[in-house]
Amino acid sequence: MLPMDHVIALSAILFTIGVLGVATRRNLIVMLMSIELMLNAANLAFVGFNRIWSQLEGVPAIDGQIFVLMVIAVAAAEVAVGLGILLSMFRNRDSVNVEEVNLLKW
Amino acid sequence: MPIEAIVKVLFIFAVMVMGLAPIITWIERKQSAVMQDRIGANRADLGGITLLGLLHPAADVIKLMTKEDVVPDGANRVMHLLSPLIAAVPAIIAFAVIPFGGVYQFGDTTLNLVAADIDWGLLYIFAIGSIAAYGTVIAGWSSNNNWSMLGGLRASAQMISYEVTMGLTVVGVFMVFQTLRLSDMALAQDTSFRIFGFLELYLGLNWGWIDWLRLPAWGIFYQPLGFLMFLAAIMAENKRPPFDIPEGESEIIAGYHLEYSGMRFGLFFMSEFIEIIIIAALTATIFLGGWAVPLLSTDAIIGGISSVMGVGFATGLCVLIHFATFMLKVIFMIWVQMLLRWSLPRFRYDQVMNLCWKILLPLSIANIFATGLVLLWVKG
Amino acid sequence: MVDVGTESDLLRWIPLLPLLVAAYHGISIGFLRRPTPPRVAAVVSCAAVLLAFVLSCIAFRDLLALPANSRVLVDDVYTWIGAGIGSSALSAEVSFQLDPLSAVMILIVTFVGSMIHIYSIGYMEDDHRDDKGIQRFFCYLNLFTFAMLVLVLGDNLVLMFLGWEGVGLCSYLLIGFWYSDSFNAYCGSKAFIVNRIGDFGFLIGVFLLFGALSEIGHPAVSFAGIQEHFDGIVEMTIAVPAWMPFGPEWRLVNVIGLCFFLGACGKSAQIPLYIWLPDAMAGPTPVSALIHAATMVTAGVYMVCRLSFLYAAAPEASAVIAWTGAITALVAATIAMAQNDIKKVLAYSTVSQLGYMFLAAGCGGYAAAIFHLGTHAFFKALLFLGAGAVILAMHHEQDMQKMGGLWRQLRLTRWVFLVGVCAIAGFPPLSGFFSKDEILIAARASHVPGHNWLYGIGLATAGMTAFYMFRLWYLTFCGECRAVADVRNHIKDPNGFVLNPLRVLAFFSVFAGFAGLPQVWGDIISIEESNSLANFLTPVLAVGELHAIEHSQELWMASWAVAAALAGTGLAWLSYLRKPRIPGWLAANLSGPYRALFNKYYIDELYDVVIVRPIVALSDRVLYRIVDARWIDGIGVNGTAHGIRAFAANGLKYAQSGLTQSYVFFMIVGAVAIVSYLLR
Amino acid sequence: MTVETILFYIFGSLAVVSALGMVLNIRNAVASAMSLVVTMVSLGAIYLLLEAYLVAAIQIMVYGGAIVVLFLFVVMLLNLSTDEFPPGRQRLIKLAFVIAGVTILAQVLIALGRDPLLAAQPQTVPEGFGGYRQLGIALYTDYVLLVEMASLLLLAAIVGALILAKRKID
Repeated sequence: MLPMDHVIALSAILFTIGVLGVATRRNLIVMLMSIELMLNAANLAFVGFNRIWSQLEGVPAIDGQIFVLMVIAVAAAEVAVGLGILLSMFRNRDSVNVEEVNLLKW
Repeated sequence: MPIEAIVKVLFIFAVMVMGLAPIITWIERKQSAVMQDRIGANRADLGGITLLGLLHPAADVIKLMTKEDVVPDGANRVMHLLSPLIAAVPAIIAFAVIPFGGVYQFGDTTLNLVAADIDWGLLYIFAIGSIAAYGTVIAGWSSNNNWSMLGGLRASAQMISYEVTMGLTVVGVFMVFQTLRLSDMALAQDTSFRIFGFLELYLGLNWGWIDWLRLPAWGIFYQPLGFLMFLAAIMAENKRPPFDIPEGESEIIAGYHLEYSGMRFGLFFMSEFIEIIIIAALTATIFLGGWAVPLLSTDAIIGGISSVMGVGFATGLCVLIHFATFMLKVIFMIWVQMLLRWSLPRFRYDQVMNLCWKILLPLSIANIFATGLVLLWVKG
Repeated sequence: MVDVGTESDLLRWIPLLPLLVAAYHGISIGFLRRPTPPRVAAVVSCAAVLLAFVLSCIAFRDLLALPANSRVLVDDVYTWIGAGIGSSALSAEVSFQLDPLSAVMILIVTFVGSMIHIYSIGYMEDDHRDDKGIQRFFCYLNLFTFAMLVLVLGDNLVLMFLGWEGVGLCSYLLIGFWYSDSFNAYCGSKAFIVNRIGDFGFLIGVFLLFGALSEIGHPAVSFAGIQEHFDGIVEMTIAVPAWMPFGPEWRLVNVIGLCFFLGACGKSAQIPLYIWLPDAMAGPTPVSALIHAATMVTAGVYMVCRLSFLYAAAPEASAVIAWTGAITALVAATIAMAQNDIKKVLAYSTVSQLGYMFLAAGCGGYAAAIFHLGTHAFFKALLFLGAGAVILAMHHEQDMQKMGGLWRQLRLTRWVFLVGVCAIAGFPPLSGFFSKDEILIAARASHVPGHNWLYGIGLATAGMTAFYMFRLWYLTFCGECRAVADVRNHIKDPNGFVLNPLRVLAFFSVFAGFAGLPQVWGDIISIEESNSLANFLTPVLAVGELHAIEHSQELWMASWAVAAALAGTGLAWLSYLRKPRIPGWLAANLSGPYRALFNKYYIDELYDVVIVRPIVALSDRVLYRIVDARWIDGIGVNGTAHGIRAFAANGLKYAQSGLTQSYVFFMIVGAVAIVSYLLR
Repeated sequence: MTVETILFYIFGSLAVVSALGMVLNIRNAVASAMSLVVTMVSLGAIYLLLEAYLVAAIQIMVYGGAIVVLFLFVVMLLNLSTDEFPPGRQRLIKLAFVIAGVTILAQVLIALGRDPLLAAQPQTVPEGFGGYRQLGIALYTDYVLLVEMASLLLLAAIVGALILAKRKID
């Protein structure tokens, strides 16, 4: 029997790492990876809470896992589009440094 | 019961990995020789004894073991050393869910010939197989060699594509057998169905011979199209000819394992052969009835023998028979793969991709829909 | 719920058929832009209405099959509006109810309606003002039929209001049918706006009634429900400022009744809201016949009779109704005497006849009102259609000064027209005689203050009616033809589509009266229960208590009415046939009264000065130029936009640094803030 | 301290370490991707420990088998062995980031410490908690709309990725 609070704590830690990755890395690919990491942390929290509340007032609940599946689908879509953007950006700028993509400003 | 598990694991290693895989190398050589009208491997001898060249695998092992293990300049050392393991390990642990036999009762102890009889066995195999992709990709990237890089790229593209298709092609089988547990699939195929049963079902004719014309209830008879597509997809997943574009000797020398030598190359080599066995075992289990003897159900066997001798002996014999049947089927599937590998030329890259995305994928989806319709029609 | 009556799925089809056809027309000319051939479209519409008539007959038969005290057919289709819970729950069903009252109404509506549809085929034939005109016309006609049927069949006030608005809309559309002429469009909008005033009253009435009923815990909009719980609100009063007459407390039922009557005034063209009806003559003549004579304008009367239980409990409101009706009848009749436009004359006579009906209703003679409604529907439709025939023959010339002497050419029209004139003038034994007689008796017998005066006004109006109708007939058909030559040479009876409905309507104008033969005459020719209409209607109509009037007196009153009619006729004969100089002489010497009559007492001008101009000025100068343009647009809309633009341009834009990670940073800061708030 | 718990701590620490490796490794994108794979797989293992079998399998198949391979594919396609960006001028900003992130983390952890619900854990999960049957039935009955939306989203993503990645639309 796992210590659930530690599971949630783990997801929090992973999420924070992902946030820091998005925030500090300038390599667009790694930023995307960090976003994936955040999504995974959320998934872990989903499953953990679903496990905790799997017998909420007696009814077996699996909604958390359903949401995990949905999140995974969304993540797949997001990666496909994100990498497509990244490719075209690399084609135009010959770099994946986000700081070089700053035309859209005042 | 860890003991039982350990026994099973050891058995798998002994028979499947250490035993069968080397033999397959020999089989391949012999078959290619036969198909090319040569004599084939027969030179390695031990004091004049060649055993039809059966000593060659041993010689190979010795050679690979004793070769120098080269890591090219500028390569990413860790990855370079790691990737053969990433390639080989998944192939081996995939055996965990393959049922070598059914579930048998010896008195009050039950014998289940599956290492890990998990409910989602097929998913497990897919997951493992998807991990196996990294071996080649990383190998291709970490070798710091353009040919390897190209090989890795090709491998990654090909394996991603064919994973999707491979998953979709067997959905029809899930729908037929209503399970993902491989042992259940095999058990479900341990019966037979009447070829012309529909005459009685839908036309109400009950002629005597209808009961006698039977087929084993194998997946291949329920899902012929699924069988072909699955075979194609999973062979492409294995990157052997005719799908060996990641290696593609004539184009990119040896592809992703260009920079490997010694036992690391041997690991790639072995992983391919182990995957052949996995493919054979998987197709045998899903489509060819696994350990089931055609038209002869377990109860029939045990009953028949136990009428002569004791039940315990009968069951033991049944275990052997089933295991033999399973291995026969596996060998047969291995032979089929060899046949294909030596008959067909290598596809072009775009052809492989077209086959995956433009033929197999739509066909498998159509297959799913057709299966669903038929199931609705039959089961109401 | 009181006894809901017998289920019958037939009813819903009666309104639905015309609606479907109307929808078909609308789609084919509106969306598909592929008009059906005019003849086909016309035939389809007529078929729909005729079928509706047949269904009505069947439903009527089913109704008669039921025992007399429970003659109700209901058809509950679906819940239209469901709102609120408990003691204020509003549940407006789309459900139709056929009781004797609505049965009479739908018979009249569908029958006269189908006659007029057929007539329209012939009348609109030569209308080439636009290509899809005919189909548009029939689309509106069917839509009107649908709305009218919903109005009379609906079993609750909300559904009735739907039909009420629907007929208003169709009347607007049809008055302005030839919209290319801006005057017609103006008349249409005038009718619509004046009707809106009435509808306002109607709505207030509905709200008051519903509010009162939900106060006693029985929210209901269906007539049955209202009638069931009505006793609970009879005694209610509402406080009004002390300076108002009859203050400081008014009986609620009176207020409600007056509100509804305001609605009736608008729809049925009573003082003070009658001014739209004469202008409504701008529409095609069949429209004037169907909407502005036979059916729609009687909706108010129908509504008052439908709520008769309410008015029976509100004597003051009834008195107001009676007096309004009487005065309207008199005023309209006087105006009608001086008009020269043939349709204007008929229009004012319609107003005056409607006044009659309200007089009857106000006096508690609801059956008489409905009776007159029916007969009036027949002969007024007949008169309008005859006028239409004349107009056709005269090539769309409506001025009676340019007619005359049509006796020789219009060989059929002259007779049917004469029948109509006699019927409205009230010569026995034509239908108008009996119904008008009933009304006069009701006025005489009622308890309304000054009921004898009412009777006198009614009698005088009867005389005037005879006068102006015969004036019209003489001017049109007798004497010398005053038309220009080329018109004069091709005057002839129109085609069969026009004539056959006239024949049918003439027949009914003659004999419809016997449906409600007063018991007096019944006794004379020894028929038991001769007044079948009144007996038929008794279960649904309340009866105001009346003086007993013995039969001899009734006969005397009848003869007085006939005498008045004869006098009017004689006067008309004298002044327009015998001595045609008299009218001119009168107009010259009593020019003041004459011009007043001729110009309809300058009512329109009065309204224009008193109401229209101030409102227009207010809306234009204040509401539009200041409130809308300056405040709402200037400050509200553009001000916001400018402000935000300035703010964004000078401050906000720097937030968009173009550096992805600064955005991320702000996101994180926001997340931290939110999380720390949640976990505080 | 059961076996499961021990395994959980092993895989959890593995996930954390590899995640940190992914974020902090500024020399080598492929290494980042590989450490991401390790995170994914160890998360899959943790799902197994949580008895969410289907989710675990899907996790490994999709993330491990498809998404990260895609990352690798792109990295190798662009041949970004290392990213030598000019040294960032925002040391302070990064510091702020770290502070902010750690603040969130601290807050969440504190909240966890406070939460009584997490202490009360069901010792057993209902029948077929993570099985594919229940999830599949739920997906195609209660959540069918969700599934349709997801499929539409994926279709849109396919088209979008195609448009973006093609050099010129022909």
